[in-house]
Amino acid sequence: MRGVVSMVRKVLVANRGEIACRILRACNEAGLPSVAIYAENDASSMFVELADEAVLLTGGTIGETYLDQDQILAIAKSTGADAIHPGFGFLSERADFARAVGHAGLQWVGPSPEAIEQMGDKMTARITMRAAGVPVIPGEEIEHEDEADALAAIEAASHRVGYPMLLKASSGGGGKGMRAVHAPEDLIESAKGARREAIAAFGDGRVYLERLLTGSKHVEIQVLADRHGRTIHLGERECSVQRRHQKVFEEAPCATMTPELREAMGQAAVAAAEAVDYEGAGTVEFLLAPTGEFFFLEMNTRIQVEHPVTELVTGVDLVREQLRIAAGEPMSCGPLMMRGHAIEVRLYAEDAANNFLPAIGPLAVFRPPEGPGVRLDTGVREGDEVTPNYDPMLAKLIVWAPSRPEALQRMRRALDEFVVLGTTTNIRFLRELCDEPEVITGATDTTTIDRIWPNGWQPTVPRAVEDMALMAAAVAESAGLHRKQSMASTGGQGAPSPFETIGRRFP
Amino acid sequence: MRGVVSMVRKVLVANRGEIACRILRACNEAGLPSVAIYAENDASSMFVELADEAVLLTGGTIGETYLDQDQILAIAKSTGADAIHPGFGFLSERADFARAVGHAGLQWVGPSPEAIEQMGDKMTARITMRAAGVPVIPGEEIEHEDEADALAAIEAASHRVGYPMLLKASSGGGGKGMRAVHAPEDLIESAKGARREAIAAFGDGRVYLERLLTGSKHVEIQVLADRHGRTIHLGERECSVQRRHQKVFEEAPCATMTPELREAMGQAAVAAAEAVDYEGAGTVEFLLAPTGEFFFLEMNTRIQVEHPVTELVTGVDLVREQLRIAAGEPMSCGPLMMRGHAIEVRLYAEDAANNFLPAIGPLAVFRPPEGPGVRLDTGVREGDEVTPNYDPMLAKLIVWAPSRPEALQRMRRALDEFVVLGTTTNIRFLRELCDEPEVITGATDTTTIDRIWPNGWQPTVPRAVEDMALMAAAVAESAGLHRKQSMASTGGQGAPSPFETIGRRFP
Amino acid sequence: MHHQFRSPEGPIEVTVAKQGDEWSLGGLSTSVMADGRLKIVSSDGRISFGHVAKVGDVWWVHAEGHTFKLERIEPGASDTDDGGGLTAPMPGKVLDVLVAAGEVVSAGTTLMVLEAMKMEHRIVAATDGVVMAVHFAAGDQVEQGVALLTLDES
Amino acid sequence: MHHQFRSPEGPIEVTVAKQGDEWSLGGLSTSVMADGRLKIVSSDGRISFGHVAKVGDVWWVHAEGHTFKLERIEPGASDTDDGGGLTAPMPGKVLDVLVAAGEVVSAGTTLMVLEAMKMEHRIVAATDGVVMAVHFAAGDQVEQGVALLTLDES
Repeated sequence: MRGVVSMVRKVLVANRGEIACRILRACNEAGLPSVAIYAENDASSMFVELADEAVLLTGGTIGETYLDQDQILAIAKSTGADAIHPGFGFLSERADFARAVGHAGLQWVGPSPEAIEQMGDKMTARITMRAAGVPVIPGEEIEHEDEADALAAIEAASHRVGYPMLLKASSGGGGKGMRAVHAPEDLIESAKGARREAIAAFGDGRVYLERLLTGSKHVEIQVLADRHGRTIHLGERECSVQRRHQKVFEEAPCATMTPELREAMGQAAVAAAEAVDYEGAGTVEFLLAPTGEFFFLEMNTRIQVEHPVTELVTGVDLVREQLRIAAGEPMSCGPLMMRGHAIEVRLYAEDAANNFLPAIGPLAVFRPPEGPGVRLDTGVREGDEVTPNYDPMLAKLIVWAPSRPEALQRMRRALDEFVVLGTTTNIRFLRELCDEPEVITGATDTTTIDRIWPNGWQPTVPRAVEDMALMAAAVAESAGLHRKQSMASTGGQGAPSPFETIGRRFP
Repeated sequence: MRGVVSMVRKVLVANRGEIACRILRACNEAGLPSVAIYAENDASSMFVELADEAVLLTGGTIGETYLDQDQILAIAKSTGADAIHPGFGFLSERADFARAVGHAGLQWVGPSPEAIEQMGDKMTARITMRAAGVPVIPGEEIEHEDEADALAAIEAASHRVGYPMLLKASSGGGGKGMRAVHAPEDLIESAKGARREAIAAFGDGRVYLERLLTGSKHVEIQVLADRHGRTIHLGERECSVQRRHQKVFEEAPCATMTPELREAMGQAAVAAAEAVDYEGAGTVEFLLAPTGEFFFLEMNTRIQVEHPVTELVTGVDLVREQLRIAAGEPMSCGPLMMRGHAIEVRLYAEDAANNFLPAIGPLAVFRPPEGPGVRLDTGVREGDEVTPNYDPMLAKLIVWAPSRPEALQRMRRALDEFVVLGTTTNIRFLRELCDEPEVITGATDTTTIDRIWPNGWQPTVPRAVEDMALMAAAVAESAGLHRKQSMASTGGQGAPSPFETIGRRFP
Repeated sequence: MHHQFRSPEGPIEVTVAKQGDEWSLGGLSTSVMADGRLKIVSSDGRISFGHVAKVGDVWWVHAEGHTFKLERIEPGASDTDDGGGLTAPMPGKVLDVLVAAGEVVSAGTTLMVLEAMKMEHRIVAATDGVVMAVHFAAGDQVEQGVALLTLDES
Repeated sequence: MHHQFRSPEGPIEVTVAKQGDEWSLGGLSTSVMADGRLKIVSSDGRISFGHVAKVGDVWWVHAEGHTFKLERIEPGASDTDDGGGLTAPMPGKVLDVLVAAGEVVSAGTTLMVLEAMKMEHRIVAATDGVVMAVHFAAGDQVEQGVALLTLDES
């Protein structure tokens, strides 16, 4: 046990959208009163309604609202909240905020500021992991801040690491400050570029070298640690299928996993968490090479977008456990008991046929699929407006079934039934993904999407369905369905005219 | 293996409403084309849309439509369906129909006609079970058809069975032809009454005597048996909470179950199934006495309304397994692996405050709850009309959570969020049930509802909420929301005026 | 605005006041949301969301997990903003016409009697005025919302 | 009825015929359901359900797991059943009025030009006729659906 048991009596959720809804519902079920904070443009968002109290943030930009630490702490104080759940994104991996929360006498739902810092700096994390016996990708850290010193050190290290290699920013994330280098003649140019990007994005030009492991899977281990000395893993998720470094298709278990490998990766993840005295829910990301070797990539010190697939196969309610752990209680879950197969796809408001460009518009129709084994985590409803203000993720569609083929089949049915009109989404892209041989066999790796659609994805539309659609539009126009719709939509007061948003695109 | 493996290529679902939706979705996910049959008054029902083909039944009454064996077999023939799934209710326990299906060269999704017959006649079932070593409630079967002989035999048997006792019709079910007898002087009168009711309802006056076991739980075991020699049980469901002999609150596992008792009851259920050479999904119902003794009640030779709670705790898709087994495949499930706790409540269109009188009306608003761990099995949508033609069950709301208290809390939240306007439902009754001490501790038995509300249930409404409702109505009227709604509702074509149904009641 | 609803304990009168987009009643204030739901704020700042739907004369209301059926007692045309148009509150049959065009009537005068759902409904003048036109005769079937008579307010 | 939609390969013309409650096009027949969805029956008897929503000029259609955006090419007031009423297809500003009351025009004549969403929309006479009234002048803002001109069909 680490110190006294804290109690949590009221939780402020410092986030918005789907994950705020997820956390607020968990608070409700845990019997904890909740406080939502919201920006002006979120006044009619669903998460605001799910909270027991909701407080308007002053300010127009994200920096002035969801990232304004002082304002959020002041609201926690004025509402009497004694814990802050940061969700993911926004302030969730900001050690300074976690520290400020503690200084204000509030409970942070997550690990210590020190753990966030140790994992947030990628070079520190690599060194810490190596010391803890966790395998890291062969490579070298370059601590030099000075450009000339750094470039010389990179050149020297490159001979030991070998080609192809990756240059990565120590403060990086999401692909920023990252370069793949395939030949010595490109090294210095790439190193300069990576450093330039890293300095611009993070104010920190330090980079490190990693051998580039091609054909690898992205496999991550969910961990949970409480203050009662227990750190466990909850098996893996595979999230290899990514577009532009963003996960779109996630599953548990990994199709090629063996019990022995799971145990080894699980033990490594637990060692990683224990090395930083971790508390709460976290994810240790690994690259799993075709050889069966695995290497530490990074640790996400927060709840993850794809946590539901783990919940469905393990039966553990991760957000509920986060709340328990933050309150100083022991986690409630027993021995790991994985069952069946779960798949999550991320529904984005984006044009998959046009380089995944974000889209905006009204959700004139938003009709999720139904039936057993289907879970939808969302923060939107029919009638809402998709705006360029925030991340374009509309929902996470998650299915569970006893086996992987059945789960994939259930996902196909669910995607076919999902109707979203008024805003372009990636639903059809996800649906066609389910029919790709690599996805069917589970032989996916991080380059899958680029390999299947090297020139970008285009939908395959049967002529007969196209005819149906044309007829539907012609009949709808002839029957005056738009006039009936607009009557219905004026039923509410102040509903914005859907017209204003047609065809506009973000960015 | 029993004989050759049959193949199933197309399934006719001989049912309607929520269970038809459940089965049609399972067919879709199994890659099996499906055929729905529907009566005229079901033309716009949801299940009709979920089928690949839908055929209109001629005829006005239930007997002329969903119970018309010849017509259903003719539709199977004309559509090329080679299997018939009967769901529950309707023809699902009609041995003559199962036999006719076989004679027509079609596959019946369920056990053999002989198994249905052996379990359908309750006296035969008792005798068969006793022979198989399955404990039955102490009592005696009276085979006499003649009134005088029967009454004499009942009188003689009553001394051996002892008071209090139950008289039950051998062909009975659902409380018909059943009498509780507490003293010898009431015996003959009750026996005459039970026989009269049984003759009227089933054309068969045979009754049997059972000792009345007060304070018992209704606990049933789900079994599955395939043609490859495997018969397994999937643990228990407790369905003690009943109103007027109808289950309203069902859960798995039973709160007071022990692993040893589960194993003993499971083995008894497997023995019961094997005694009649059972195939497919079935349920063996037991009374579980406070002493820990359990007694066979009856076997339901079909899928059961409350099957989802077993699906959620065991991870087995029962309807999918039914289809596999009917196709001659081995069942796909591995060893029993129960996890967490599931609760189902049955949402009825009924006035719980008025002796559970069925209600009808439009589903002007039908907004089910959302969030993780919530499953809704339904056959209706907003805008549908609840009519007196069929069973008033609107939906089954099922929740799963890692523990029983968490499941109960999730059910409370889900019921609070469930909005149904335009038709009276039992939602509030179910919600208040969740707060009853017996339900919270799991100390429920079959008399729980009658004991808690001996004079019938009445809602407890806080004054502040009543004020809100009055204000809401006044504001809605003042703001003219009804005019806006009626514009919206005339948006569709041929939508019936909701007015016609106001205040009418069925029967 | 003033409304009457039927309750098991007899009619309840409710008067709500409007200021801007907000209605108030005692410590409660309510606004109508874009999707037709009502946002109800209690005096302690607690927010509830009410769902409403009108079926016939009955307002169905869902609030805080409770569902209510509140039958509105139709005041004829009183308190409506329709001016002199007196409209049928529901589909039904005209049982009796008690006035003729040109007649001077005072507020509260019963002008017409309708039958619907086996109940009688009186159409009552909301103001003093002159009957300009009578659009239906006894025995006529009328649809919900049609103008029954035209009254020129004096 | 005849409609034009924009497609990547150029405009597509679609003409649907109506008999009773049913529309037909080639082997497809379609009816409008009570909830606003479309029931589409193929020549082989297969039934699909289409969801539709119009946002601005664009019909969004979902059928068989595919979603389509079909921008309708506005034919002015042609083919409408509104009689002589020529209405604004969307909110916008009147850029130009090309006719005056009393003027005789023939089918196809551009009567007015609107600007909305930085695009110009021409209001075209569907039939020969006489302009009875012009309700807006250049520079006026108009709401969607308001009558712009009245045309007496000849």
